[in-house]
Amino acid sequence: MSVSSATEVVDPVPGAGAPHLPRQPDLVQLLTPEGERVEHPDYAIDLDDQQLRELYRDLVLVRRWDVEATALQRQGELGIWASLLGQEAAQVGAGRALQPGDTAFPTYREHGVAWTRGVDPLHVISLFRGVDNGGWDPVATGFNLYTVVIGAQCLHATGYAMGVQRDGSETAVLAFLGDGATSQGEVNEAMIWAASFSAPVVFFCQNNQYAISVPLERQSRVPLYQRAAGFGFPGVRVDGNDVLAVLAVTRAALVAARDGQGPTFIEAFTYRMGAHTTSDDPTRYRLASELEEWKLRDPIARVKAYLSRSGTADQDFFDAVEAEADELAVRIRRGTTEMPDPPGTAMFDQVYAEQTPHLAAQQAQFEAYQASFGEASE
Amino acid sequence: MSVSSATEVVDPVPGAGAPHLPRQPDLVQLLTPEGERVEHPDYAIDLDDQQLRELYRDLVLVRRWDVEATALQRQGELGIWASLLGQEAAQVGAGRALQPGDTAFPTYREHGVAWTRGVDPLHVISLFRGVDNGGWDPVATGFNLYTVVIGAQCLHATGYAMGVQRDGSETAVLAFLGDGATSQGEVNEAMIWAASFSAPVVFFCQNNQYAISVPLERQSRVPLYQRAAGFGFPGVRVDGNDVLAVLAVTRAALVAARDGQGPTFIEAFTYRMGAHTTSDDPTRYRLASELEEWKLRDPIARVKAYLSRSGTADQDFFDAVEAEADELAVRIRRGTTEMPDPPGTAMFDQVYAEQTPHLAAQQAQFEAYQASFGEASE
Amino acid sequence: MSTQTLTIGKALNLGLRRVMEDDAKVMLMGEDIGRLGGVFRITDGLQKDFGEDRVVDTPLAEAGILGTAVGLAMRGYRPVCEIQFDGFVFPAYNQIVTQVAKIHARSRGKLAMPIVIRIPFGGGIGAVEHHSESPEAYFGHTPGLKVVAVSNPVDAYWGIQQAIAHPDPIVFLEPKRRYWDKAEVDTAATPDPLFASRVVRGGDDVTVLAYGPMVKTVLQAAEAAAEEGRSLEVVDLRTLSPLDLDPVVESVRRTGRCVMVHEAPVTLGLGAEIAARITEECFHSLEAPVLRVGGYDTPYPPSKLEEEYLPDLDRVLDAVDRSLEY
Amino acid sequence: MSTQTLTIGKALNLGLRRVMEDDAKVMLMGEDIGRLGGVFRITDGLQKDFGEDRVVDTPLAEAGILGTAVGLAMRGYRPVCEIQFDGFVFPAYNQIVTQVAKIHARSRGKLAMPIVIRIPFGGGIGAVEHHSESPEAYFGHTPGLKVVAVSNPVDAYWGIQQAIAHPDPIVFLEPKRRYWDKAEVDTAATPDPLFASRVVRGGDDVTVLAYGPMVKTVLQAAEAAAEEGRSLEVVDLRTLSPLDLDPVVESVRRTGRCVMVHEAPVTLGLGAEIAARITEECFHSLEAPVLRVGGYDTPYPPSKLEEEYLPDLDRVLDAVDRSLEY
Ligand SMILES: Cc1ncc(C[n+]2csc(CCOP(=O)(O)OP(=O)(O)O)c2C)c(N)n1
Ligand SMILES: Cc1ncc(C[n+]2csc(CCOP(=O)(O)OP(=O)(O)O)c2C)c(N)n1
Ligand SMILES: [Mg+2]
Ligand SMILES: [Mg+2]
Repeated sequence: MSVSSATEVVDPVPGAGAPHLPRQPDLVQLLTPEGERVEHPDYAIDLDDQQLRELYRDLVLVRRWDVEATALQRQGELGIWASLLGQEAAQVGAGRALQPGDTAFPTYREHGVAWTRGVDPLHVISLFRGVDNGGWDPVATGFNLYTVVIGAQCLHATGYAMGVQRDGSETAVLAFLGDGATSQGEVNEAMIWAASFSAPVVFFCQNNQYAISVPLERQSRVPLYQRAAGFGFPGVRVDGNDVLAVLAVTRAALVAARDGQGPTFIEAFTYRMGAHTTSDDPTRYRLASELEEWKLRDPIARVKAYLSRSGTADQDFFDAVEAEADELAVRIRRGTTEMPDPPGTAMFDQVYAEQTPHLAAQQAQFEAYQASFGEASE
Repeated sequence: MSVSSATEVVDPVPGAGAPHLPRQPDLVQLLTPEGERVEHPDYAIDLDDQQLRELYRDLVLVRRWDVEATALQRQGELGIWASLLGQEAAQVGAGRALQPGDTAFPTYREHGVAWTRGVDPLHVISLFRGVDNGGWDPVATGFNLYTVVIGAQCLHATGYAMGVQRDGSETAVLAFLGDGATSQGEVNEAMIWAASFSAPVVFFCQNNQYAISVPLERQSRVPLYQRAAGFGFPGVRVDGNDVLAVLAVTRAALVAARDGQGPTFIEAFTYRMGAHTTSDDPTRYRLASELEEWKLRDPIARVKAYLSRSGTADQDFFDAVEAEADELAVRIRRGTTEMPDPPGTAMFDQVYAEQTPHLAAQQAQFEAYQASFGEASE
Repeated sequence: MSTQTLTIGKALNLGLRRVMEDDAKVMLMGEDIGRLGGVFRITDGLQKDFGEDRVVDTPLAEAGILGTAVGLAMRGYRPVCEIQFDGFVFPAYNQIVTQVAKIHARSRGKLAMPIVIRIPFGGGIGAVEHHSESPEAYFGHTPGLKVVAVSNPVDAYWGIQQAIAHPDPIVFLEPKRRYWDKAEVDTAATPDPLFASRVVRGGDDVTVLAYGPMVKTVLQAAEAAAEEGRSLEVVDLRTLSPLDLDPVVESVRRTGRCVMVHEAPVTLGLGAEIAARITEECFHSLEAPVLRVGGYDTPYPPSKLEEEYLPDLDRVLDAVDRSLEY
Repeated sequence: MSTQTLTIGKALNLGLRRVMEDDAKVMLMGEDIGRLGGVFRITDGLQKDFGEDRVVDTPLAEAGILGTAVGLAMRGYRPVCEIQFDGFVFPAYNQIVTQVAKIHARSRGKLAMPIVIRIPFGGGIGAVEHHSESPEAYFGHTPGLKVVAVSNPVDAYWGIQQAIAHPDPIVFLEPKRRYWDKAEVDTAATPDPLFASRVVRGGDDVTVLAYGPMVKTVLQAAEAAAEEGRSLEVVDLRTLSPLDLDPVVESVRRTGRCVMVHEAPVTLGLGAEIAARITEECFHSLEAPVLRVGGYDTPYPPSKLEEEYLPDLDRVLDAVDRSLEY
């Protein structure tokens, strides 16, 4: 299995003014939108029934979490929520390709990856509730905290991979980014560094077609996976709504990275079926028909169809997953509404590993000031 | 004539871990190091004798200027000097490809381009003497001021080209950068923007093999011209020591830009024969033998050989150019040593187009303070 | 009648529209400012009316926005750059500090840089990390830039037009949590100058200074203080670089006391400069040191803590009390 | 004997060597720091002895240097990043301000950021644009960072080791024009703490504060003043964030007068914060306002003007005189 992109000379990309660009190859796909299993010359995958059912379960539970969080935001329980709706397969596929010792560097939308790393959904929700900046342990989970500044985590992932390399560890690093992020200078620097140091990092770009309202065409006039070739490493485009293909392609790239073959860029071609965040109104910039089209490529429906048709799972299984999802939703709802506010001192106590006298004094003033209200009202 | 890079599937670049990278095509060359005129399938050039002689004259005068400036620095007349030694053909070829309405955005080393734009050498020297940040008029000359912060000018050039586009002007923009600069995020952003807006800008990269002491391999493991394909526009590699090839390739790219075909990336393969600047000691990081090899590809010697052999120029011509160079050197020397220091108020008076009361007050204080010494010593 | 009730957001939108009608060289650039009209809708409808060449949805790269704006300015355009949120201006920092701020000086005046950098700034909207920053001191410490902050719809309407017409680069700070505050705006009036502070409430006991979102907070504090018989003079600084301290000096010489309020971390915030200058200019009149109320010297906290982080009416009054106790 | 005469540059080089010997997790990263040994030769010989994996010549990208350093720190390394010149730190500004400074807080202490950012800073070497900047206030205003500036070989030798051993991110400012200044360094001594200011000359009339390159200038001024019968107390601040003002407060309460000197533009420079804090803490002792001597509020000028731009002995004495005239 090789991680590579064949480049052939074809007609110019319309309007690009570049006569000889590599052809956009077909997406790597292993499961069609209709749920039909297909083969790809470069990417095989061999999962047993149990593994297939677990992928389905991941997809469903992650979507339910997302739906619940969106509802909680609507009800004022969260400040904002960044929905992964439609990107479940990209995230679960990528996340399940990781080995325990690997490390992932997410953006702010990788709840599905968080799930595969065993991060408690409530630890993600606490960020969007404004309690903290993410409650999970990035070291124990191998899942870095969310990074809100677009693209900054790509350099962190690359540096971390340089450390992995120096440690002689046979693990790999998976950096997440969006299509919009590919325009940031820092993201391009990350690719340059990864290439120069042949760092064991895989760049996993969820091309969900939009950066908030801005369509992909503003970020690049050629398919994004082609960017990598310019930096001297392979790029590959995968159907991001096909969990099997994503798993296979990401696995291959991670294997190559662990094996000392350096970075790969994966473009997971997908679609953000919801709003950018709960603050966004996508009707201002995209047509309903587009969404309808993508619904036909739903990442969960096709797995369900395949599981049913192939007899890998029956209705009892689907019902059980549904029930589990209901429980998860309840747990998330209860956990959210019962989540305590942080104490005011939380502002001060972890700014530094070694607190400064100045900040300690400020904290003392703050506490005295807060206490003065207590006294006043007593 | 097309500005393009053929991409073929070949063996991997050694150590790159990328099995299918486009082949590094031969350099575009029209004049061999031995001074033999050769043809290239994509790039023709047709210059009359007069034009050929003028190119030679440019090369010689620019080198003499550079040698003189280096000497002036050694004698303490300049703070520092960034020598173009060895890069004369890349700069003269690129500069002479420009049309009068075009605009160039240099780094800090493009004295040869400055020359072609009619910039007075003393206006460049005043920067290195510490009198100002470049004394020429960037608007009148179509030659922007030098930019010291690596790569920052590439975005300026792209923005300027977007303006050209909006003005409906059929002119083009030429952005200069070094091999090291290709690693800067901002440079990559410039290419992304240029592609997205199909801006009439040509990126002219002098790959002189080093960024101070750091060899190209640290910036990229594939040839730099390939970077462009990742952004969706053509890249081409030209023999940067061949003034004819540089002129032909740059012309073609500028024609394409003026013609609405968007950006091109040109990698001029050359060598910095001197130190990075007069503060640098290249013996710490490169072997003398490397320099010797490149001396055989000297950009001036090959033109002279061609002119002689083809009978385009005779000894009288060469002598006349030599005499002109001597005169230029004298003018530069005299102009430098006689260059007046700026008045102290020059710090204040152009910080803003509309001076602030605060800074005006500071200036007044400064003047009063300075005057107090005058009084004291009177 | 030329008077309408406008929010700050709408006032900015109208101001932008007006200046775009008047000057074909004005261009807007930023992320999502086109079809979406910006995440705060400040540019709503402008792309539709002025076209994609003048209202440019950019790639997602702030250095790119500012760097290409520099080139456009060199070509004679007047770019107005929107930074989506305060916390995302830093990728553009190199272009702002080493290029935008210096090019006029570098070229000895041959190249003008009439660039406006619009930044919705400050906290109080319950946002996640990087959406509530107050980066004004970084710009105030940078020679070559000018910095203004608006606090109300009238200044928003006129200020954006004045800033765009101005020949120097201006960081234009918009108090995002006040975008929805309303006031009457007379669009036919003669505006106050852009680079002038303004006494917004007269008083005798303590001079309290603020800008942007804190002006409202301080006015509320002044109201509350009045009920307790304390008379605060409130100055809206409006221009942060250059500072316009004449009205402040006049005021402090009268009151003998000064409190400076901003959201930014107190250390090396605008309050530091104000304290230094006011102390120098009013040394013999001061009955108390200039006191500063600001954000704590911590990263902006998660939103559940922002009420405690941000200066509020009580903290302003507390500082006023402390000043009066000297 | 453990005492040697060292320049600041060589002291840094030895300090780096010592800490690299002691801690295999220490890595140096920067442009030209390997074979060349850095443009100021601070890392001379270290790549040869510690290898390319620990002394990394990076691609030419400052955001890349800091951003990968963050990842390396997360992996347990202690990256020491060299920024070649002060003026080139700005491409890394986003990583420094939004990531390096915040990650400890963001992770509630689960991720340490023991990164040292070495910056040769300040002017006086006759360089071209962007090679003479004093960006310390930008970092001092950023919660989560610590900032120190060394002024002499002893502090250079120990300070760099202490900074690398420290668990928080530190901007480590090296006075580039003093790199060649020499002093005796006892490499077996017990160093002073990193985050402490130091009285470097006792005196009674005026307290004069400085850091980095200006310490020498101020000491020369004190010498000159002494000849005219004026006794200046000189404090080397050493730590700029957090500030250590206790010795300053003690001193100013005694002298009643304070002058702060730095190269950075005076507006919103460190002097502003010092003035605000000292005035607050010494209000009743001050006989004159804290006076500031700094760079003018202009871009750093072409080198032919830097002598006039930079504070020198005369300007310090002028401020001392003005302080005494109050
Ligand atoms: C440096 C920076 N600039 C701007 C923003 C505001 N912003 C948040 S998400 C976003 C769009 C991101 O698009 P993409 O990378 O495609 O990821 P997606 O949200 O689609 O997953 C923008 C502009 C930001 N967070 N960081
Ligand atoms: C942002 C930035 N970082 C570092 C430097 C210091 N510096 C000056 S020239 C240079 C190397 C540039 O190499 P390259 O781009 O190949 O251009 P060349 O000097 O070879 O012409 C460096 C690192 C700088 N000027 N700007
Ligand atoms: Mg997207
Ligand atoms: Mg080079």
